[in-house]
Order: sequence, then structure tokens, then C-alpha cells
Amino acid sequence: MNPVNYLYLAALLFTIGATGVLIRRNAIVIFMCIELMLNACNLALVAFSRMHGNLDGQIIAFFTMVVAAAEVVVGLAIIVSLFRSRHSASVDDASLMKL
Amino acid sequence: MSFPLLTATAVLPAVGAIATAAVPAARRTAAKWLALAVSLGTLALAVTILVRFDPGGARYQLTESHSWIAAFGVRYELGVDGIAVALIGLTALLVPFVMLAGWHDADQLETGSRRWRPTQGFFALILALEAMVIISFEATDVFLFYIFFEAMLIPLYFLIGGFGDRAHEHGEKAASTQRSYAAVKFLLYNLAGGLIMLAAVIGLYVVAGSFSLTEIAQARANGSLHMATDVERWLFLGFFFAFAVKAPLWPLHTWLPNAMQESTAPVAVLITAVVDKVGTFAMLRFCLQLFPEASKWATPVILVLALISIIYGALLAVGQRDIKRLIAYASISHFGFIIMGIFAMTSQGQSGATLYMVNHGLSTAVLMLIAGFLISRRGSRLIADYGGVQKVAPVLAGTFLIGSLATLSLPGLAPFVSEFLVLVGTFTRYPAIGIAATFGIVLAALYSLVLYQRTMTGPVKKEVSAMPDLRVRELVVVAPLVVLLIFLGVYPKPVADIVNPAVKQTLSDVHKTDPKPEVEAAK
Amino acid sequence: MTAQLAAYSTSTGEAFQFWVLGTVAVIGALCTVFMRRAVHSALCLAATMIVLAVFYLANGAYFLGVVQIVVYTGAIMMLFLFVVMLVGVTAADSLKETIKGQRWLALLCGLGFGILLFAGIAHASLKDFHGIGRANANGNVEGLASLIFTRYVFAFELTGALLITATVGAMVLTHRQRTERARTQRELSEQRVREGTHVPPLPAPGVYARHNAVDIAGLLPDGTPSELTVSKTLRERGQIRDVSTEALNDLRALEQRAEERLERTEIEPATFKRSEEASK
Amino acid sequence: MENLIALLIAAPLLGAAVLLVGGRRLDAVGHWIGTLLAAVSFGIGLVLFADLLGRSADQRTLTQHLFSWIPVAGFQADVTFRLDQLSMTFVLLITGVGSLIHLYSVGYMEHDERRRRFFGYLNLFLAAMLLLVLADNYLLLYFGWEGVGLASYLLIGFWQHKPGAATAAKKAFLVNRVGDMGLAIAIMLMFATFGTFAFGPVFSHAGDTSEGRLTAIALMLLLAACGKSAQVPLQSWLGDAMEGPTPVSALIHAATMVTAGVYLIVRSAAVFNGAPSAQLVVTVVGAVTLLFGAIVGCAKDDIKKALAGSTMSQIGYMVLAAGLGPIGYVFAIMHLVTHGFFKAGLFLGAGSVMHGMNDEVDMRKYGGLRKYMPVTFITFGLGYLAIIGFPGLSGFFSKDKIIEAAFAKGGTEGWILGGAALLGAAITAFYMTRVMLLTFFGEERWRNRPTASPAEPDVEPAAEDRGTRAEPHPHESPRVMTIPMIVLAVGSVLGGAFFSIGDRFLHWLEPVTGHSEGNSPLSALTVTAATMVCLAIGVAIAWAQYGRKPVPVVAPRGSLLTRAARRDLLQDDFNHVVLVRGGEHLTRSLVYLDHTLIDGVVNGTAASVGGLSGRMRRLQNGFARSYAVSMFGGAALLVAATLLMRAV
Repeated sequence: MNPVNYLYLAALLFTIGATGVLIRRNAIVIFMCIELMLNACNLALVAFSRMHGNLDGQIIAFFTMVVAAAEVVVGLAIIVSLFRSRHSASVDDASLMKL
Repeated sequence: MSFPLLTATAVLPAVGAIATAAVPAARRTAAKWLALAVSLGTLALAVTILVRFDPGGARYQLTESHSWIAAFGVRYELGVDGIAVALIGLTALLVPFVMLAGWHDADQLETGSRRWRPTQGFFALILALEAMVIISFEATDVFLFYIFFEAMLIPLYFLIGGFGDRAHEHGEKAASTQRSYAAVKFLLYNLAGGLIMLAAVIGLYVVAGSFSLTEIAQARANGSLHMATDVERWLFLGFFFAFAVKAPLWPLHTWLPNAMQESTAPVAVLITAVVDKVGTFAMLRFCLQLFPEASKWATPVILVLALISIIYGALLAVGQRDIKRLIAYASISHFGFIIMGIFAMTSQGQSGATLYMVNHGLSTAVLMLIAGFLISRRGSRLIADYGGVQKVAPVLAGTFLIGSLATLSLPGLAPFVSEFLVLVGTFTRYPAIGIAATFGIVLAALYSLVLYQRTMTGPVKKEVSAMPDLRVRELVVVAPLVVLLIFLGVYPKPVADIVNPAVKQTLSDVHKTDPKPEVEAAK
Repeated sequence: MTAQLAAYSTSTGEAFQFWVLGTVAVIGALCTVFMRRAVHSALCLAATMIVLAVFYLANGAYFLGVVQIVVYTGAIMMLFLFVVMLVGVTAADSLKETIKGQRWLALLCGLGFGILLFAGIAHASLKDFHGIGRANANGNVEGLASLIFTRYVFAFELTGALLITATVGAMVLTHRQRTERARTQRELSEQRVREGTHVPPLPAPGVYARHNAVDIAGLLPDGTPSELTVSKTLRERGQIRDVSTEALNDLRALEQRAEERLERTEIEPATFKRSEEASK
Repeated sequence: MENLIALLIAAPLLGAAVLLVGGRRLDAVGHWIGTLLAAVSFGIGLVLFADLLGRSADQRTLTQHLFSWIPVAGFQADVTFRLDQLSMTFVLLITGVGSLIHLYSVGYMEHDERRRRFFGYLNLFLAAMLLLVLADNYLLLYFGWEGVGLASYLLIGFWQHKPGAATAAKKAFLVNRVGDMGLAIAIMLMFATFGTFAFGPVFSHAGDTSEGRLTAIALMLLLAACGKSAQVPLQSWLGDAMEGPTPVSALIHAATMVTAGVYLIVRSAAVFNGAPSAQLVVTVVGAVTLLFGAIVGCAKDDIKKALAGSTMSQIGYMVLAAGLGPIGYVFAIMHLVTHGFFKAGLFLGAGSVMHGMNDEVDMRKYGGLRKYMPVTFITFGLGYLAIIGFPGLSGFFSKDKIIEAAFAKGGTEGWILGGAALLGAAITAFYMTRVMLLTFFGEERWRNRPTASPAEPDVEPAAEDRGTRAEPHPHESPRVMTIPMIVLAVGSVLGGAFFSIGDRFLHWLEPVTGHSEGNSPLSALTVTAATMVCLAIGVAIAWAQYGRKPVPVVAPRGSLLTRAARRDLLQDDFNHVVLVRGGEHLTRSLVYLDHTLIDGVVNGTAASVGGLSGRMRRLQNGFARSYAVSMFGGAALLVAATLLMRAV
């Protein structure tokens, strides 16, 4: 089998995740979708590193994980405080950006 | 390196502006006197320039040149030719009178609070404006000129919008809305022109690789710098558009009536007598020198537009109900004459145009300032609200009449000389347009005399019956200007001598010579 | 299959594995997106991640594989679950779209993006690939370590800083500063009296309800449930169970059975409005 | 000697400056200063005249160069004065008659608190007129030309509190401005043709250019002349100009303003001689105006307006003569001078009458005044005889000569023009007799007159402002007013004879204007006889109509022609409808267009930009997810772009 399939899979997952980000209202689920996208990227990176036969891809994937972790921590914290103030985790409620 | 006279002339009012603005609120009167003193000092410097300037000498004199923004080859280059000298003189001369005339204009805004200092602001803004105008007359570096050409808008915007005329038929509220409308309109018009000009300036730099007027003009003259025809035309249009907005040329004129109507008389004088002159001056100095071929290419259209301005402005002046608006449209008509004279490309036309800039400054100043005194007495700008003033305030009426006569360019008053020169200069090359423009003098008589008749003559209206005649301060403002009007009307030689050489050089830039008369009778 | 093998070639086994687990991963992802309850999404996501971990291993990224399981499925997903608990496990948000055209736009973009990616990958002719074997020659972890602490050391340190910042940030965000003094019981009661609301203590749950779970509203004399009896948090989460009809239905069932026993069939079973509503 | 020329102008100019700037402290003596300076100017004139007489005919041109006025490359306008026989004649007329009118005004304006200002304006008038006739180039002449217009504006509108006066003044200035436009264009044409507009070169090179150009110049000059001299079609201002004080009318009609046009034509003889077609137009204009003015004069009941009509027609005679070319130039000027005398006398007389009649101007309310104001009666009568051309008096000589010259033009034109002139003479006799009879003979209609003032359109509104309409007590005017009248009467009696006996005037002017005897189909005697006949007829008709039967105080409705004539032959109405109304509509519509169209475009753009941004703003619905969609879409587009880049 051609490892390129991993890339296809990654692309598929990424797309699904992205769509999820767009159509879900629940902040937590949106976050999960983002995680999904990140993981897709990681998968692609790992596949790349295998194809090129060096470990840089994995390193980057590793960093991605770290960043993802940090991001999740902060993001969830935001969600929590948001929920505290608005008693809802829906992102549409936070539409203060409207002019 | 001699004393930088030109820089000093521009810097003095600038510094004065800062100093005036810094005067504490309580010392209002001190601020006024300080500003007046500074403007008089500037006048003294301008006179020095006038004296030091040698009409027979080099084209640009008292030049200064320092590197400024080396990256773009922008230099701080100053220099004056005859035309600039005359206009600097006019500016420096008018500002003190304007200040005296507007001595109490800002008082009505005083609230007595410590932080709010309208008086200081008013006079500081006037001085700042003066500085910018003067330096834009002096600049021989296109970019330097552009900067101050644009910066001028800032003080003027505040002078119009902030210190505008309180007199309005529909009361204070309407006045303020009208005022802000006028200010914004003024700003938008001129900014639009300025932005287009900026594009042209950059384009010029791309083409010529320099901002220095003298260098480019020289290169154009000796053919070392060749511009493609269409490039030159586009650049010319870019410059001309900005100048045509500033010196309102039909159909870009509609900002002027609003601006002059809503601002107090002194500010209106600054607008039409000083700032707008930068536009016509720039046509003469930049358009013709930098783009001679394109100028010649555009001449017919511009002349027609100028002609339209003349007739159209005069006709609209006849139809106005508002004194200041009437004067504004009259000015539009006069600017038509100036532009026509510039683009007639004859020595009579251009000398006439330059003299016209000066004379129109004086005549409008007289007329507008007296109109301002009148309005301040009655509190209304509507012509219909006046009548029979001549009976109660003969001196005011008399000077006003002289102003009107100057506006209709009666021989013996300064504007006649310039107007006739423009007409003759135009006629010798474009007879039809010259004749058509002559109708302007009839219309001018019409609106001037209608204005005088409706306001000054007839039975005395009840509201004006108690109107006091000109006070000493006002007389001090008006009398010298009137004297100057008459003197320059009878003996314009001094100014003409300064202007003529510069005009000759400008004509040689565009490779034009006066058409020969059919019969050489002069010899 | 051994790691060595997986390192540089793709065996049929791996192919089999890919197709099976790939399907699982995709399904998991889809479920993550389309499950109505956050908890279910979280679980599906966890499944997908585990599958990905396996794929990492299959691609010779052992370290990452482990980290994926430990950090992601171990730590992050747990974090998610905690938050979900906080917000309410059973809280199900409708998938009904509120912003006009949002969904279609989203699907369109997603589809187009996907197609683009596929096209891109297809277009990029990636025929030859040298396996990871040489890179992993002396251990995958060692290889990574040597890279991390040599070439990528600076980025590594930065990530450390990033984590610290993130932690602090999370604490700052979640820690609520009391802006006003907490009001004493006395003040609260005084306020109640002033406003004239619930001067007596709030009613306890389960009263008249034949049921005493906290999430069950007590019934008012007319049989309607009273929200007041349920604690505020549950109310906000919308987690109040309405059992007001259950009891009546039980009663009905009982009576019916009694009727059957007594062979009285002509009696129409009385229909209860509320039960009908409940059945809706 | 030359240096005195400037003083001619300087004296009255100084007077004007002093009186106008001096302020109230001069009120007491102002009028005497003005009169004195006018007299001084006259004195200088006499000195120069004597000097000229002392020279031989070809030495009689003095020039004085003061300074260079407008020096621009190729355009040299200098302030240079030229005193030759022609300008000398005018100088004497202007300063002489002018001084007399000054003197008269001292009495006439006695009760006006703004008398000082009045004299300032009078002096300004003299100065401007002198500048006009002394200028050595057309631009300087233009200076004086417009100066005259200004002075007339100030004087006609002297009683500014009367709307009528202000309007009349404005009208006069505007109509003159139209003429001035002609002069300006003429100057431009000259500059384009000759490269200069100084008299000398222009006249000497007039022959070098095409006739077409000369015709154009000449016609433009004619337009200018029409404006100043109130010739058809620009005559409308003259009648209204009567709003001014009577001395002003005298000054305008006799000495200064209206004569300027004739001067211009005669002065530009060289140009006109080169353009026969233009000359024809001049003669036609003259003839038409001659009849026009005469007819109008017949219908007016306002004594001043009647005289104004006569002025119009007399000037018509002069223009006609000037149009005849060398045949007529001299006689045009001669008639101008004699006319200056008797018309001034007539106006001063009229003023004196009004003075005695509480400023009543309606002749129908006069009558039988001869025994109340004998001096006025006699002087006025002499003027009357002079103007109708009674044998022996000045009018007889000058007018007769013009009629002869008209016939001498030869051909049908000659007959037509001559006929017109004769007819004019008859009508003149008629309306002047009418004036005479209505004013000084008949029963005293001013006694116990009906109270309400009749409301004919042409009744002079001047009466309302000064004095009341109480029953007047006619009385002779003070000495200071009668003396000038007497002097002028003497002049109008003797002037003609003095000039014509031995063709003194002809020889005096010939070097400047040139002269040629035409070949008249009729002998001088026949013409004179014909003139006498016409005269007699005119007088007879007038006597029959006004002498024999009593004159109604309220004017009868009159025939259609009469009514038209009362309204200046409807020429004003035409102006009003066509020019004034049309102009108003034009300006109003332009103001509207300026606001809606030009401003509208600008504001429209602004509004549309605002609306667009308002619509764009809706895109910012504030939902993070829709922003996310756009971001995602953008990302997709970027990917697509990169891929495409890679592909190609």
C-alpha cells in the first residue's frame, strides 16, 4: 500500500474537523474539532517524516502536540469563565463583535 | 551662507502660532497682541524679501537648499521668483488686517473656563495657516510644496468648522450643522484633489527621478529629460486637478460658497484671497514649468472651463440672497479670469493673471471684511435684511461702494488693470473667448451694484436705523487697503516690474511667444 | 508485525490495518462532529485519537504514538470531559442552525477544501519514499532527543515557556476575583422580605412527587412541576427531569390491569392530557 | 505750457478728494471749494486756449507725458495727455458750463444736508470728463469713460433714499457698461491689429489694415458711443436719469456725459473714414434716435423728461452729423457746443421753475408762470428759441448746417437722412413750443388744484420726497441761480453766430477732423427755407393744441402713439420683459442647477458610499463562526491559488 493514503486520511480528517468547527455552536465541541484538525496535521507530518526518512516531521508533530495542549488549557479556561458569566457554552451568544 | 530670509519668513509665524497657543487662558488680549505683532514681523520680513529681490536678477533668488529625505531625494529647497514675491507680499500684508478685523470673532466662544482657549486657538491657527501658505509659495521642491499644500487644510478646516459664522436665518443649531457641513465639504474636496496630486507627484518622481522643480524644469528645457506624451498628460492632469479644486474652477467650485458663507469674514478672506491663490500660483509655477507640452495640449479645454467659470460665477452671484455667498460666486468668476490669463500663454495674460491674484486679494478683502462688519452689526447675512445703510453709516457704505467698484473692476482701481490685461492677452490669441469673457464685466457690474443698491440705498430699514458707522479699529483695517487699491490702480508699475521677468521666463518654458499684431504700428 | 518491518515498508498487514482503522477514525471524526451531546463527541474523538496513535506507531513514530495516547487521550481528553461535566453531561445542544446559510457555506467550504487537498496530494507525485528505518536506526526516542536537544533546542525551550504561560493564563482566567463582599444570610433574607419573593425557604424537591431525586421538580397541588424546587445549577443546565406524568401513567396501567382482571372492557381508558403531552 | 494740462484734471480731482474725504467739517464751505476749483480749471483752460490761439494751426497739438501706467511686455499704456483743438473745445465747454452749473447748484442744493458730497461728485464728474477728452490713448480714454459712468451713477442716485433714484442710477451704469464693453473690445481689437492703442499710431496706420477690421473696430466704438450718448438701442437710461437733482441733468445733458459718444466718434474719425459701412450704421442710429427722442419728448408731461427727450434727439443730430464723415464732423461738434449752452440753460430754467413750484415737475400743473419768474422766463425762452433753431440764434446755425450736410451725403441716403433731420426739426419745434406754452403761458393751473396726485405712469415721483404738495407760491430763484442762467442764455443767443460767421469754428477744428464740402442736391438756401417751414408748422400745431384751448390738468388718455411715447415707446417694457425677466429666470434656474446638479453629484457620491458601507456592515454579524467560515473560505482560496501557481 502506498503511505500516501495516510495523507489522504489526514486530509479527510482535517476537512471533517474544519467543517465541524464551522457548524457546531458548542464551544467545547468546536475545540474538539480543532483538536481533530491538529491530529490530522500530526498524522500527515508523521507520514511525511516516514517518507523522507528523517525525524524532523515527528519533531514538528511533537511541538504541535505541546502547543495543542497549551491551547486547550487556555481555551477551556476561557470556556469555563464564559460559561460562568453567561451560563452557556454557545459561541453565538458571545456575539459582542457585532457593530 | 547668508541669513535664511525665506525660512525665517515662514518660521516666524509658525513659532508665533505655537507661542500664541501657549498663552494662558486668562491672558486672552495678550495673545491677540502677540499674534498681531508676529504677523507684523512677518510683514516686515516679506518687505525685506521685496527689497532684496532683484527683478533683473536670476530666476530664483534668496535660494536655500538642504538635504531632507535623502532616500527619496527630497530636498528642502526654497527660492522665490517675481510671482512668488508678489504673493508672499500679499499674504503677509493681508494677515494683520485679517487679525484686526477678526479681533473679537473668537470672543463669543469664550466660556471663561481655564482649559478652553478659543481666542488663542483662532489666532494661532491663522498664524499657522500663514506660515504654510508662505512656505508653499517659496518651495521649489515639488514634494515640499505638496506637503504644505495639503497641510494648509488642517488649520483652515478648524477655522471654518470651529470659528464659523454664528449668524444664520434659522438660528444657532442650523448654523452649526451648516458649518460642519461646509468644513467637511471643503476638506473632502481638497483632500480628493490632494490625493490625486500625490499620485502625480510620485509618478513625477518615478519619471524624473527627482523632486527638484529647478532640476526637472532645466532637464525639460534642455531636452535631457524626455517624457512620453501620455505620461506627461496624465501627470499634468493630476497636478492640475488639485490646483483647479483649490482655485475653484467650474465645475469643482461648489465647496467655496459653502466655506465662505459659513466662515467668518476674516477667515473667508483668508480662504479666497490667500489660500486659493496657492492653486493658481501653482498652475503657473508647476503645471507650466513641469509639463509645458501637456499644458499647451490642455489649453483649449481649460480656457473654456475658465470662461464658463467667469460667466457662470457672475450669473450665480446675481441670483444669491446671501451677501457672503454672492461674494464667493463673484470670486469664482474672478478666478476664472485668473486661470484664463494663465493659460492664454501671452505675456499680457500671465502678467495680468499674476496682478489679478494680488488685486483680487485686496478687493475681496475690502468687500468681504466690510460685509463682515455689516453682518456683525445686524446679525444677518441675508441681503433682504438690509437697506438704507448709506444713510446711517456713510463711511461704511462709501468704503463698501469702493469695494464693489473694485469687484466690477472700475478703471482707477487695481483690479481693472489686471482684468483688462487678461482680456487683451486672451483676445490676442483666442479672440472669440476674449470677447465672450468681456460679457463678464457687464455681469460683474450687475451683481456688484445690485448688492450695493439692495443693502446700502433705499429707505432706511428699521433694524439698521441704529447701526453705528465704522469704528476706529475697522477704519484702520479698511483704509489702508482702499488706499492700496487706488494706488495700484493708478500706478501698478512697481508690481508689474517685479512680475514681468518671471512671466517672460515662464513663457519661454512653454516655448510660447506673443502673437504679433497685424500691423507693426508700435514701432 | 515488528517495528523494523513497519519502519520502511508497508505490508499487506498494514494495509489491512489502515483500511479498517482508517474507517473507524473517519467514523469517529464524523461522530465527533455530529453527536448532539458533548460527552459523546468527546468519546468519539478519543477513539479517533487512539486510532491515530496506532497509525503513528505503524509509521515508526513510537514516541509520538505513546505521547498521543498518554497526553491526548490521557490528559487532554480528560480535561475536556471535566469541562463537559462542568457544563452538564446530559446537556444536549440542538444541531439546528441559527445563522442563515451558515451550514451550507460551511459544508461547501469543507467540501471544496477537501477536494483541493486531495487534488494537491494527488498532484504532488510522491512515488518513491525511503522508510524511516535509517532514521530510527538507533532508537526512535534517541533520534528525537538528539534532534530536540540540538537543532530544535531553542524551540523546545520556547515551548516550555509557552506551557508555563498557558498554565498561568488558565489559572488567571478561571480564578474569579470577588468584586463585592459576599452577602450574609441576614442580608439575603432581608432582601427576600423586601422583594416579597420566597419569604419562606424554597420548597424541597420531590414533594408530592412520589420521587425524591434532586433533579426532579416537586409538584404543585395541581400536579404541575415547580422549577423552584430544583437547584439553580441543574435548572441552568436544563437537566430537570419531569416525572409528573409517570406516576399517573403507572396508576392508569394499574387500573387497566385491574379492569382486565375483572373483565370490564367496555370502559375507555381515560386519557390524561398531561400524559399525552409527556408522550409527545 | 504742456505741464498745465495735468492741472486741468488735477484741480477738480483735488476738489473731489478734499470734499469726499474731508468729512463734515467742510460742510460749511464745501460747495464754494468745489465751485472754485471748477472755475480754476476753467481758468487754466482759458490760458491754454490763449496759448493755442497764439500758435499756427499745425502747432496746436500739445502732449504731456506723466508716467507709464501699465507696462507689460508689448502692452504699453501711458498716462499721456493730448490737447488739440478738439479736446480744447471740449475742455472749455466742460469747465465753462460745468462751473456755471456748480454756481447754480450752490443755490439749488442749499437745503440739502449732503451738499458737500454733491459738490464732490460734481468735481469728480468734471475730472473724469476732462480725462476722457484729454487722453492720448484709448485705454486712458476708457479710464475717463468709466469714470464718467461712475460719477453719473453717484449723481443720478444722489438721493439714494429714493428707491427710484437708486434704480435709475444702477440702470444708467449698467446700460453704460454695455457700451463700455464695446469700447473694451474695440481697444482689444486695436491692440491685436496695431499692437498699440495710442491715438497717433492707430490713426496713422488705420489705412494699413483691412476694411473689415476697421469696420469691426468702428462698430464697437459706435456701441460704446450709443451707451454714453443714449442712442438707440441703449438710450433707455437717459429718461430715468432725471431722478437725479436737476443740475446733474444739466451737467449730464449739456456739458459732459452724453457728448462723450460724439467726441469718441469724431476723435476716431480716421477709423470711421476707413469704414463706410460703419458710418452708414452711425448715420442710421443718429437718424432713428433723432426721431425717437423727439417723439418721446412730445408725449412727456414731466418737464425734465421732455427736455431729456429733446437731448436724445439733439444728440441724434450730432451722431448723424458725425456719421456723415468729414462733411459733418465739424458741425457735429459745433452743434454739440451750442447745444451745450442752450440745453444747460433750459435745464437750469426747468430747475428754477421746479424750485419755485415746490419741485412740481408735471407741466400740466404749471401755467402762466411768466409773470412770477421773469428772469427764468426770458432765459428759458431764449434757450427755447435757440433749440428750435430760430433764425439768428445758435441752434439755427448749427442745426441748419447738419441738415445741409445730411442732404449733402448725396444719393437716396442723403434724401432719407435729410428728410429725417427736417422732420426732427419740425417735431422739435412742436414739443419745445408745447413745453413753453404749458409752463409759462395759459391760465395758472397750479391754483386750487385737485388734491390727489394723479397716477399717470410717467408722473415724476421726485415730488414726494422734498417739499410738500401744498399750493405753491411761485417766486424767482435767488441771484446765484439766475446768473448762470443769464450767462448761458447769452451764450445760446450769440454762440452760433459767433462760430459760423466766417466759419471760425470750421477753421479752428479742420486740422483735427478734416473737412470736405459735400455736393448737396439742394442749395443751402432751399434747405434753410425748408427748415423754416417745418419750424413754423411745428410751432403752429403746438399753438393750436396748447395755446388756444385750455390744457387739462390730468393728462387725457391720448392716442396709442402718445401712450407708447409716454412709456418711452415701450422700449423699457421690452428691456424689462426680455432682459430683466429673462435674466432673473436664468439666474434662478442656474442657482437651482448649481445646488441640485453639481452639488447633487458630489453629495450623491457621498451618500452612495455611505449606503454601501452600511450594507457591508451587515456582513459583520458578530458571530465568530461566520467569521470562521470566511477565514476558512479564504484559506481554501489561497490553497487553490498556490496549487494553480504550481500547476502552471
